[in-house]
Amino acid sequence: MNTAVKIAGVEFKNPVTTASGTFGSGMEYGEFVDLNKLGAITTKGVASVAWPGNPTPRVTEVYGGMLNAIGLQNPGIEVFCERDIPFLKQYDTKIIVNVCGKTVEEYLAVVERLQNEPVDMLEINVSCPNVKEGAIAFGQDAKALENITKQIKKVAKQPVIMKLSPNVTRIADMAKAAEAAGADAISLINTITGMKIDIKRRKFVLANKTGGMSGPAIKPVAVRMVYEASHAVNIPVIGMGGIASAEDAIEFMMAGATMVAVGAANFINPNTTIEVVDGITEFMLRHGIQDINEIVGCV
Amino acid sequence: MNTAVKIAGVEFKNPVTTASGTFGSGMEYGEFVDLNKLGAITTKGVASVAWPGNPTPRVTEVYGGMLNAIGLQNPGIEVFCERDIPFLKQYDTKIIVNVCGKTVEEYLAVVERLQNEPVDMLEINVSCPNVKEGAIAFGQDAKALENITKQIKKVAKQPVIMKLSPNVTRIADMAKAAEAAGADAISLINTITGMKIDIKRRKFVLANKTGGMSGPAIKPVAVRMVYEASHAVNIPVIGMGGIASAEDAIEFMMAGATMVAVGAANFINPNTTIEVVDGITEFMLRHGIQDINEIVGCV
Amino acid sequence: MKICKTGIVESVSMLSPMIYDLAVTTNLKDYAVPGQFVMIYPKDKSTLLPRPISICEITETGLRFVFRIAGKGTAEFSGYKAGDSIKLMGPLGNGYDINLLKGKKVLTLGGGIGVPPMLELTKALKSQNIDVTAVLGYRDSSLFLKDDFDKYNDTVVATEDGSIGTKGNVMDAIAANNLKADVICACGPMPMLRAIKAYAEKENITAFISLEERMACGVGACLGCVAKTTKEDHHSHVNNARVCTEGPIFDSKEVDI
Amino acid sequence: MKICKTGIVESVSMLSPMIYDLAVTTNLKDYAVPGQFVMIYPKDKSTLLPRPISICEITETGLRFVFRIAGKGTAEFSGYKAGDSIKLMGPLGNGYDINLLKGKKVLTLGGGIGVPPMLELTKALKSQNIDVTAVLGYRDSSLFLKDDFDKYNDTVVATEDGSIGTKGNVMDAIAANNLKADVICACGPMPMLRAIKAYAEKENITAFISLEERMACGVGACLGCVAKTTKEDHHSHVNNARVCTEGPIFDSKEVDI
Repeated sequence: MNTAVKIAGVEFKNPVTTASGTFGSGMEYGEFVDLNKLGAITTKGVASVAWPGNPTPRVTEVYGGMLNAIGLQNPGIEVFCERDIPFLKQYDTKIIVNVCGKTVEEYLAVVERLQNEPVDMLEINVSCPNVKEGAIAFGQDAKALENITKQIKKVAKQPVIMKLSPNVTRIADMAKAAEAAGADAISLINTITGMKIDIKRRKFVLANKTGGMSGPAIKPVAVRMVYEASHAVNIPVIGMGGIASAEDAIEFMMAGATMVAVGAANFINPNTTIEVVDGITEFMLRHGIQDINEIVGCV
Repeated sequence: MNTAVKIAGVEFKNPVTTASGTFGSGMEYGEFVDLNKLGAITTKGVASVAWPGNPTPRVTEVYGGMLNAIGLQNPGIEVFCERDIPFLKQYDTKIIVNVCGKTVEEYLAVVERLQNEPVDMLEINVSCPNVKEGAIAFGQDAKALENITKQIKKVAKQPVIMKLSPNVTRIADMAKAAEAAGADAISLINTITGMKIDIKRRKFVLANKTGGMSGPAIKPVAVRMVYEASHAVNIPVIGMGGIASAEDAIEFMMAGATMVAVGAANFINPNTTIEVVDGITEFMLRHGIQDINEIVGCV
Repeated sequence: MKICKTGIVESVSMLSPMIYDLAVTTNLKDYAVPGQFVMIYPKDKSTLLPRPISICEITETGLRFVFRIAGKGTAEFSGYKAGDSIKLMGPLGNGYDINLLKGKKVLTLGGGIGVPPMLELTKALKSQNIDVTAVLGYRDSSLFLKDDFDKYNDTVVATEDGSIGTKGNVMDAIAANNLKADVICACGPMPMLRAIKAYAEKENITAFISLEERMACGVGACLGCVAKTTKEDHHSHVNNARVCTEGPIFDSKEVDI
Repeated sequence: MKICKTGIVESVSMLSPMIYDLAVTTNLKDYAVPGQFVMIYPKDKSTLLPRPISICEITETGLRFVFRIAGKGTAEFSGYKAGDSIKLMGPLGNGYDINLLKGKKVLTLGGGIGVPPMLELTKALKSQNIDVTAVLGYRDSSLFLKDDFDKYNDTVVATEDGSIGTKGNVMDAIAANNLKADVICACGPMPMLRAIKAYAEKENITAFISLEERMACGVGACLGCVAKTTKEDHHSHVNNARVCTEGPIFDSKEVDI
């Protein structure tokens, strides 16, 4: 039975990774799950320098999910290379580094710094709804997306995944723009912009007013977009958005995802990643699936 | 204490109506709630001729909500004028007729037929994700929205509400386009396009593949869009998307909605509309609010 | 008259693997007729839509439902305990018009989880001295509800594995026992209903069949649960009748299945 | 060591309106120290995030939590019955380092729902023969947990309405009773913590304060619950320490509140 999948020449032992920003660099969840069992770990976004992120409150709960407006707090690429990469290299799993920036130059600085680092892939965050500059501006306009993708591809030594925003009219157009510019893969969906108001205090719950919505509540939108995007391009798709079980993961794969990521579900159950890995194997056994690649886009 | 609100010169005894397609023309829910207590009834979409709608399954449940792909089954405007309007006129509530079409001409035919009918407002559905032609195509492009709005305004004898789709990159642009073309109000959000796959059968659950998502799960996205849209225009906003309680309704009003609509919650509790009406009054009493208009956009 | 109201669970028991028997004290019983269904609202906040469950029996104190676990909602119902309160809405749908069956020889056919609604109908027909025979199709020898039917008639049984009664389905049992009817009333899986529709046409008899479709509101507002009809439906005039309102019982000649 | 595991409810009781006492059998107790908290996962599927609840007492069999109903999650917890199983993760956060308090005169200050975590701390300090006085601030004469504190020290009380003890807050009680300390340990609302920070600076003593912030993961991964720090934090190097990991106990000099 084969659970391995391949994206841009990188082979993952299974199709399960973590959604950026929900798993740190794995340190915090290593107490709960065996990191060696994951197909890959996708890190929290890292910028060229340390970012303080947004004021608090940064998180709040909504029906079937949560809103976050962390604002990409991170220690910057130097600390990341010195601390997080060596930590991750202790484990038998692939490393996908999520890269963020406010300008094209900032993205390029991170990508360049990672050229000779032992990481397997880069995921470019052009879809974070919680920072004022950069980020989502690149992910909501096909031309801007194409431009930044091209420039990153010129510098990157590792395969590049463009992480797309669901806050767009036509996700297929964004997927095509990424592909046309040379992206090796796309991942989606990032969070959907939402808002919550405390009606007793007549105030926004989050200091940032809006936040990105994640959790089981957004799954149907994510599955639809993975389906639309994967049918618009020939590059592989990494699917995410509300995955909390192996059944959810399989739904995304049937919609067209070659790989899947567990996000907010880590907060709801710290063992989710491993339960998804094990559950996929069980599903394959129960349904006589020899190779997990069989089900990708089978619907 | 005042609960009345006014939109384009029409006064509603309270700010609660029904979301189109979830309440028929009120007949089916008249057994559960006193229709006289509603601010308005917004009818199921009506076209120039009868539409058969989509094949079944047309509905399915998702986490915290549902997907529907009814496809605007309706008896056409003649039957509607003969049967539904006289039914609605028996009640002391305002009538908002939701209008759908596949082409501009079809919309205009309905609007024209309603010119001398005793209905209070028209809501133009340019955002249904479940029909192949028309509908959402007008609601996902600002130019197309502006064009159809202008043409409808030329023919309409009643104030016109444009119902916007959330499946767009910038809702504020759509709101502005509607306003620029002369719309008297906007309503949002229509459903968010979603998908569900039956992984055992490897098939889409809905015959239409995708469906429109509604229910409490979409509320944060709806509140955010109501906030963004209402801050982009000067015309009133009717807010909807996951409202299941008076607290939800008040959240939408604080975000900027002058009026709110109860949708999928009717299916989850047939008394929801009245519970929202009564709950708003209780909230006003408890918080010493003299006029409900005070809280509109107060956040 | 439709009511949305809390009922109190009297008992829950397993009749067969995955098949549960739920008795509820509720005054919805006062308005119910055989063939109708009730919406039961799950308490689980992730599954918000009510579940349409057919009425198996109208009792002195309330309603009895026998259902198969098909998902999260019905799984939740199977775990209820006596004394739990549950939200119900109903009775819904048209149900059977017993007057149309008076003086006729009636066969009540139930296949699988289509067996339960036939119980109240068989009982009602018998109480009106209508000549009725229940023909029940099961997968195997787990003949849930058969004892209840035996109180009212000489039940005929078919099992897919041939362990009891005729091997095969209800149609095979009708043939094997040379049963004749003026009217058939049936509930079961779609292939069974199609076979009954064909049989009724061939024999030139009337068949009332109970259709199932995914529902949201249950009261005719959402237009989710339509069935193709041969004549124009009276709601939308498009040959799409609402299973929850014009149905679930249809004359087989009038639906395109 | 952090564990994510099911615990069994021993008892639930109301101590005061909206204030509940929940005892749970769990081996998380074996790893807990005063000042830590535990994530409790609601069963309600609409409220998915776990609730951080401070440890009130580490018992022979498990943990005791005293919390205020603040929303759907805590409302659910208040309705649990003995024997219910609940999912817990913890113990979380740094907790108090008792070694730093040895040989010192310590005041443990709790205000409102900040009272509960001071109980285990007061008890632990007493068991180490550390000189400790608990000063508890309440809204009114409903002095929840005071009897428990009285087992370990001569508790000083302040009430906002003046019905018992000093009228005012814990700071007023300190002044009225002329209490002196080498170290203050405090939990309570932000205005109280700010007053304590100012007081500690004026008196040139150390104050360990327990901060609250909205959390998602509870283990330091999501970076939701940060507090502004005066020095660069060791995780992100941006003066934003994680309340769930570097906290919830901070030296008041090191946070900007």
